[in-house]
Amino acid sequence: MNGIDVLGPQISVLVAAGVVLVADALFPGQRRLLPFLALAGLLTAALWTTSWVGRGDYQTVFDGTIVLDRYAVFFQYVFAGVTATVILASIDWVNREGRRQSEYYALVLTVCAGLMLLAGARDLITIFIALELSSIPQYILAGWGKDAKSSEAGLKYLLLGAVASSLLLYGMALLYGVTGTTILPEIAAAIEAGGESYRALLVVAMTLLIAGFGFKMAVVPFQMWVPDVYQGAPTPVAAFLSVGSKAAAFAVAIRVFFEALGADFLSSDWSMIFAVIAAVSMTLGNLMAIVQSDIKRMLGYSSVAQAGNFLVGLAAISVAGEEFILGASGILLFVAAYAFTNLGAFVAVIAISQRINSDRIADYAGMWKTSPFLALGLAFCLVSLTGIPPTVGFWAKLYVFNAAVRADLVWLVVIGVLNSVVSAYYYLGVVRVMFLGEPGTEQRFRASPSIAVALTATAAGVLLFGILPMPLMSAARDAVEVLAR
Amino acid sequence: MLFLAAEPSAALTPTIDQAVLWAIMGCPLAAWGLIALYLRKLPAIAGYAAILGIGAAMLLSYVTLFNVIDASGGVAQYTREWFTAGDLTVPIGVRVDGLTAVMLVVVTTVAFLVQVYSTGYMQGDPGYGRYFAHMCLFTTSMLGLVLADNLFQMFIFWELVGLCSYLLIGFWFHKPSAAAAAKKAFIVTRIGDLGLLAALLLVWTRAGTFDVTAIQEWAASGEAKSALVTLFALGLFAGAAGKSAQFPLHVWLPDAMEGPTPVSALIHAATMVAAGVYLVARFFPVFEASPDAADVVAWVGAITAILAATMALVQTDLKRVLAYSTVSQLGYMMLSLGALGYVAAIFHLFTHAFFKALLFLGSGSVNHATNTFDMQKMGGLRKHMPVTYWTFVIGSLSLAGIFPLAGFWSKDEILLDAWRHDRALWAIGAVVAFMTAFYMFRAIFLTFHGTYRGGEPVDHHDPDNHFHGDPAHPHESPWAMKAPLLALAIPSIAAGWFAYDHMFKDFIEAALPHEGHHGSSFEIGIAVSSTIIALAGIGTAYVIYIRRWVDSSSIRATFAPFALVFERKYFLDDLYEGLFVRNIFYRGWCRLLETVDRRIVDGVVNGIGQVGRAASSRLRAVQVGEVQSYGLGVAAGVIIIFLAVIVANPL
Amino acid sequence: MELSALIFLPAIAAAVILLLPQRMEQQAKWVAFATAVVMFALSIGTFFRFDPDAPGYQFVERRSWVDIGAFNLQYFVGVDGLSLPLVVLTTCLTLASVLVSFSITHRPRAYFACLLILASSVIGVFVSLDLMLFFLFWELELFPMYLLISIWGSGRKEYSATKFVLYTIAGSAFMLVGILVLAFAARTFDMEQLAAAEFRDTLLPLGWVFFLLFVGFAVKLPIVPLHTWLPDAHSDAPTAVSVMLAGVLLKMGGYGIIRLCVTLMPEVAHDWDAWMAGIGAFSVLYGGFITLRQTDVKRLIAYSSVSHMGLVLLGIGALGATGLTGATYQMLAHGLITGLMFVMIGLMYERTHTRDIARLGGLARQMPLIATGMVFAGMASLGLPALAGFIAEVTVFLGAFQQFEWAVLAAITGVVLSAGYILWMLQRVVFGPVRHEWDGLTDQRHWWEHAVVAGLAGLVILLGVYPALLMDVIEPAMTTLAARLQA
Amino acid sequence: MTPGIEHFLTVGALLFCLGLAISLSKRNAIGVLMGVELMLNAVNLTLITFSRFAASPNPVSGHTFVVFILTVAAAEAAVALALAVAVYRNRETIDVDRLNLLRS
Amino acid sequence: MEGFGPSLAFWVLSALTLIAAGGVMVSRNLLHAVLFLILTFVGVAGFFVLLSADFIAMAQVIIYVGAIAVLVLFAILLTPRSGRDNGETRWALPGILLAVCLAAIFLFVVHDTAWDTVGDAPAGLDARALGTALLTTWVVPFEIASVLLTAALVGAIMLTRSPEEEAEDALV
Repeated sequence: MNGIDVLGPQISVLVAAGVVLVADALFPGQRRLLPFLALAGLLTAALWTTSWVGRGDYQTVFDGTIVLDRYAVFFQYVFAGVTATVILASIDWVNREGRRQSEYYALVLTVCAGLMLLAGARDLITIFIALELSSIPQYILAGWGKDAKSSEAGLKYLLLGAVASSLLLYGMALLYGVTGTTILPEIAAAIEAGGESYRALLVVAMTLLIAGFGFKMAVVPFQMWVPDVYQGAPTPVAAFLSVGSKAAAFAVAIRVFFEALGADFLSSDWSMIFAVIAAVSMTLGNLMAIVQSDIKRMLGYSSVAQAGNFLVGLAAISVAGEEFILGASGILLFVAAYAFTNLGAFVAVIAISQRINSDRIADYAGMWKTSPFLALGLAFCLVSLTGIPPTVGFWAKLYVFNAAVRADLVWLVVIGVLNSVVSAYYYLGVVRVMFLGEPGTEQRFRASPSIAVALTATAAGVLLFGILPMPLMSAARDAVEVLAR
Repeated sequence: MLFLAAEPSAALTPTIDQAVLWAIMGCPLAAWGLIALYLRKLPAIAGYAAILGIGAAMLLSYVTLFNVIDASGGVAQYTREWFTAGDLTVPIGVRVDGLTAVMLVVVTTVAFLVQVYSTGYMQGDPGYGRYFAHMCLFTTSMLGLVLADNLFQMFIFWELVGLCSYLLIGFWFHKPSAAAAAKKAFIVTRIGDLGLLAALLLVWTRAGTFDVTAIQEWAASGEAKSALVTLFALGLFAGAAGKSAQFPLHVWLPDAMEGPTPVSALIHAATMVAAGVYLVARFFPVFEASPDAADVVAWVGAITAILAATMALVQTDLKRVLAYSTVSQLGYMMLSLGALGYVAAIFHLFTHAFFKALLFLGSGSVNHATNTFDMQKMGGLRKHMPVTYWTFVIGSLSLAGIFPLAGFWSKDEILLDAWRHDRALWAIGAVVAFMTAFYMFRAIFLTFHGTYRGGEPVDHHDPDNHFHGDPAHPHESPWAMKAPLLALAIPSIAAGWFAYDHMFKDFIEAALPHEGHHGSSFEIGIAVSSTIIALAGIGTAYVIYIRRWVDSSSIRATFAPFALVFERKYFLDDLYEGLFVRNIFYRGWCRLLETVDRRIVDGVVNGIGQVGRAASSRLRAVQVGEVQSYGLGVAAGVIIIFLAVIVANPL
Repeated sequence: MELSALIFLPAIAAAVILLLPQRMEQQAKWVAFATAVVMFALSIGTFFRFDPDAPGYQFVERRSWVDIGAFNLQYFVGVDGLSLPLVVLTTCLTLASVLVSFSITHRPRAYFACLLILASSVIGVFVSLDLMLFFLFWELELFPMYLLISIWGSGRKEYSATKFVLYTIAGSAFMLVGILVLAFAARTFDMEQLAAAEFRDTLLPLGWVFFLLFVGFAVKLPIVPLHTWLPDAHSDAPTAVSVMLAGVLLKMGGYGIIRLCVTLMPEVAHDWDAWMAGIGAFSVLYGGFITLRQTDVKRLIAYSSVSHMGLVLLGIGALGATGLTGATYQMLAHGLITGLMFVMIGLMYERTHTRDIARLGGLARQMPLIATGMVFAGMASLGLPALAGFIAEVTVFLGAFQQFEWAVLAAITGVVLSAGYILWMLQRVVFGPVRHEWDGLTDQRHWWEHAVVAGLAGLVILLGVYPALLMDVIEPAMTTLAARLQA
Repeated sequence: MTPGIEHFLTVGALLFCLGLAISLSKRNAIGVLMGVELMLNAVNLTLITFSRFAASPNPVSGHTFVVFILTVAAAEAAVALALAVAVYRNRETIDVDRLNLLRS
Repeated sequence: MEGFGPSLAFWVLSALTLIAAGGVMVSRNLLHAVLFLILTFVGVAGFFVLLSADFIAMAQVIIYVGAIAVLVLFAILLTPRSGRDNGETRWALPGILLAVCLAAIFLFVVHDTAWDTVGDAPAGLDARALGTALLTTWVVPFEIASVLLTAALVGAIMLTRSPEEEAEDALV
């Protein structure tokens, strides 16, 4: 199997990005077709990914820097789906904004390619470059809006992101210094061979890696950019940030921490760190979300809290074997669930906010009367975020907590479930406003077709996998089983 | 049943079919169902349906009585399982013996006559149908109570009669006083019922049965500890005291007079209030086995008798005189039971039912003419209402215990038992007998003698008033009312003529597991003395109210403190309702708990929410919007994590 | 199939209702009515085909649902003598709720859909034999309840709805931890296997697990001091929801304690039996005292529910066949009685638009039928013999008296308290002088009103005079359980 | 004294922390960016040191890493400056402590 | 790394680099800071030479000094009215303290670790080896880097377009 085949999805996405740019230049009159070109690229990527499913499940290429396994496949599907949804949700906004559209879609596709590459990266250099490939266009996209808030969000995001990636790099450099290699399994082997004498250095490196990835995951104390950037960035971009880069950070964190830093004397440390960070993230995120009046800020804090839930899984994977499989597949399940749920919520927010020109929760009053479809979709996604059945969020939380119980992290589960109560308060608060408040205007409105498709798809996913979670769970489990070997 | 097999002396068993016994309950129940479902709006038929149903029950009761007499008072019992829950098996069944048969006859007879009376008395009331429905339900419950063969079933009907009492006291629910009285009656009797319920629990847990015979046997056999039996007995008596209005739970009965007068006659004079006496009599061997409990019964009875009698002395309301008299007489019966005068108590219950019902119906008849019960507004009714007058006098003489009327015989037996048991009890009984004679004749003289003082004018603006007629010109009641008065006068005179020693006594005693001398025969000394005492009471009344040798108001003035205490019912109502229930309990304890519930239990929860919001607002201050502070967080995070790892897991 | 039909039929009907076109909005009630009737018939049929003496669960359906390594869930439903009567109760009260909601005109489609989904989830809770399935249905009930209270309620409805949801989620949060720990120890979520499992080396001491589960159920039951959501939820909920809430949702708590806490952890239950009985008795008294102070009719009945549900815990605490049977019977009886009570209050409220006792009075004159119904319900509620509540109360007392004399003696004084508050309420609402304010109001008159009142009252009487009908079904299951407890 | 690996690493660490201090304390966005560039330089220095001194099967990977870091740094700088210009256009300042439209 | 020459070079370069970096920190004028920055870059390039990484040193000079520093200068010039002030924010002190702490940690671990070192520069660290590595093992990152630069370029252009240009877009 050659490299082109392995990287086919990423290449097709990047090609689509190029095609979008060129098509815009060549056929300026056909702009409304651009998003569909982008979607076609994503579809190609997904199909390409599918073509592997039947074939072998574990290939390394480029001297082990990139791996093709079911883990990568899982995330590539997730990223393709997320990007497609974001593109669908962006169409209205991009049309309204009036800026050149091709660049927007091209950048979104570039981010997607970076995320997809991250899923298969198994080498520190590749991880770094893929991370930057997904980050730098995101900085641009966050500042894409014409208003001061958007630029401010972009600049803040970039400056902090640069600091965080510097820390990450320093950690990687130290890791390289101790082990003399950048390839994850080789790092693990080197650490096994005598790394315990370098423990201090390894702990520093590990801490810096946690900081770097933690920034992308948006967990306490690396989360402070989140609400500002979510609020300032264009809403479709915020949606992308909230799901895409978070998922990628977890994808790569599982690989790095389990494959490279899985030695016992390290894993006990990082699993405890993750557990504590998880508890703090959930608690602080939820507490701060309570008083937010801006829905995007609220979703920002809620994403911090949700990242805490992901981390519960990460804290549970320190031991190889069934614990690892449960914890890691829990994260994957959570990633997928969160992708459906949070994207759904954001799609609805995009549609509503554009219509009412406000992000204030109070202005969502009576949405049930003015736009039942959007209100219902948003409410349903919020219920899923709370973790109430029959939604996929319920299963994700359950699965992750189950994994944590098996990893003897009962205290963390207790904190987690109590945090669900707090989260119910503010999620349902939005539902309450939408369903019970009196609308400012009686005029009904409908979502545009693209929004409707995006929302229907995500909500259907939330419901379908809420009732039959099995396919998603087995996919997640299959994906992580290759790592456990 | 088991016991019967072991006791060949009671070989004779009534042959009465159990279908008959069930039918006794079933007839009034059917009438109730019919009225409740279909006849509420057809008053004319409703009354007849009730009469028919209860009449049928009455006939069957007499059949049963004669059947039991044929069997010399043996016991017949038909039991089946009602439901089981684990170890608990609750039976349902009927039991008939001498005691049951007598009670059946009393209940059905009085009930029947009262129904007849009611067709006249309740004429025109908007709740006519409802009235008869409740009455039928009451009769059913009372019969069920009497027929029950086990304590559990007894408890059920015990509560049901309480319900009917509640509904009938509150029959004129639009009167706040009636609604309040109904509630009071229910709650006060329920307090007593707690004791009964506790006794029920106790006996099932310790004796493992509810069956009457088995419990009698259990208590008598001595296999249980005497303290246990005493507890059980006291529990039973607490229930009995509530129902039979014994001190200190007697306060509901006078208020219960808010109900229609026939109700008072049936429920609050003849039957339900006697149920307590019946209950104690039913479990008489238990009290025999526990002298302490028996003493409690005797003394509570005595205290009740005298307290009620003193209060009756000062009433100006005719019905209340009768009510206190009822309480007093019930105390008398309890006294008798406590003094181990089982037969005497039942005998008095039997006679009392007739003459007290007669008196109540008579007072109703008076009310029918005058629109009031206030004796100060009556007087001289003898001329206008001769039938009522004469029957009332018969009832009063019987109550006072004048030879040869019914009351004489039964009261005499009680005094005899008391004399033999404890002279102090006899002395109290004698005083009460004097007072009884006095207040009854005071009532007669005030009501029927002298000149008519005009009655209570009809308030035509009150839509709930259905009085027809003219209080200024009283007239005799219709036949529907007169006939029951006359009918009841017969047993009031003659009920005592059953040859006490040879017939009633053996018959009633056969209901107990062990033969014995529960009660005694006639003794001339007691009889003469009690008659003299009663006559003295009548004479005193005559002297004060007819001859007016002494002015009644000056007597009152002389004994003002006593009179005040009597009139204020020994301040018990004020104590219970005013001080205890209203202030200490309701405004004190409950309010305290409610405050705790709202402020603390709920407050903590709301407080947690507020703390959360407050914490949230504080935390918000951290997020100042300046990118450097966020960077600081990142850097600080790195340092903290590193230090934490090093501290937790040193190098 | 019966049980699955009972779960999914209402869910499907809810979907159908939601899909009704706008112009057929008012027909939603007929769909809901038909569904409720079919459900009721189905459950009755199941009830009579149930063999009480056969061991184990009946009408079992078991198929694998989620099977991922150690995370192994089944769709596993079945009934025994404990759950079947509760299922029948649920369908019965669902029918009642639908009927009393016939006059709803505000967004009827969403309303009836919520109501049916609620019924579906509650039935799911009662028939689930897989812990996860149980938990899923337990959580599922929240959302329709939230909407029902917050949209169609009155007063501080949003506060009450949120409070209800938060309390329940907080309780179920504890429960979830307990479930996961238990399931990990036994390596299964299957209740049958769990019941047979011996728990050694659990992650938490088993006593803590018991406590975690217990807290979850105690919130629902509700047990003092976790009860303060109930008065708020009740007083602001629409009639039908009050009926469902008091009638069946509270029972989920008692059911859970018996099915999970007691059945799965008998040794711990033995350690805590005195506490359960004590707390139960305390709830009875505490609820009774506070009920006496209430001036809002619905709050009054809500607090009385606290008092009555204390009896359930008292019966469970006895850990004997009699006590457990009594507790179950009490749940059923209370469901019907309080359901009827809320129906009556709802009918009254629909006409007078006030629940303030001070403003009411003398209604027996203007609304004799409603008044009769209220008096009946009140009498049933205070435990009048020949009605269902009495049998239940006495059985509980008898079951618990052997071990916990003082708890029972304390609890029976609750009988007087209940007489106090019920009669006080009746005296002020139904009796007393006529208030001309209410002169123009009509009495109960629609067929559905008659049907609900007569039906529920009939059942209350039936269960009061023929307790064997249900006792014979409940008792074998409880005897089996008690035998396990004694072992 | 002969400089060994520790010496080079020390310089790298100090440079890194200086860069961090600058990026945490400077008001001007471009000043912050300079701090970041210093940090990246420190990382580069560290990597090259390791390539030179550490016993490694594949010492060239350190150099490779540095090449990519240089590239990314350039891209990042370009975007950062573009964003700074965009912010300036809206706000007429690039002082980050005055960028506080977004706050709770 | 034996001998006096390299040692001297090390110490001189260290002094130059760190002092220059300190200059970036303390400069009040942004333009002075840029000059110090360039000096630091040059110092680091010197280190690279000292560490036998000639190609990297060259790249450092070209990219950092030639590209990034110039970019920074442009940016400064493009934002005329924002001032040339390179002052500190109110968070400066805690920031510097944290950096000092971090430095302490880094120095501690650097000196605590018993490094397993080689004396001489390992073989195969020349530009050829680097080129081979870039075009075989790390060809994907290499290609991606170009994409990344393109994307950054596109983004930078879009972000800095003037409102007039935007208006033109809208017409098309």
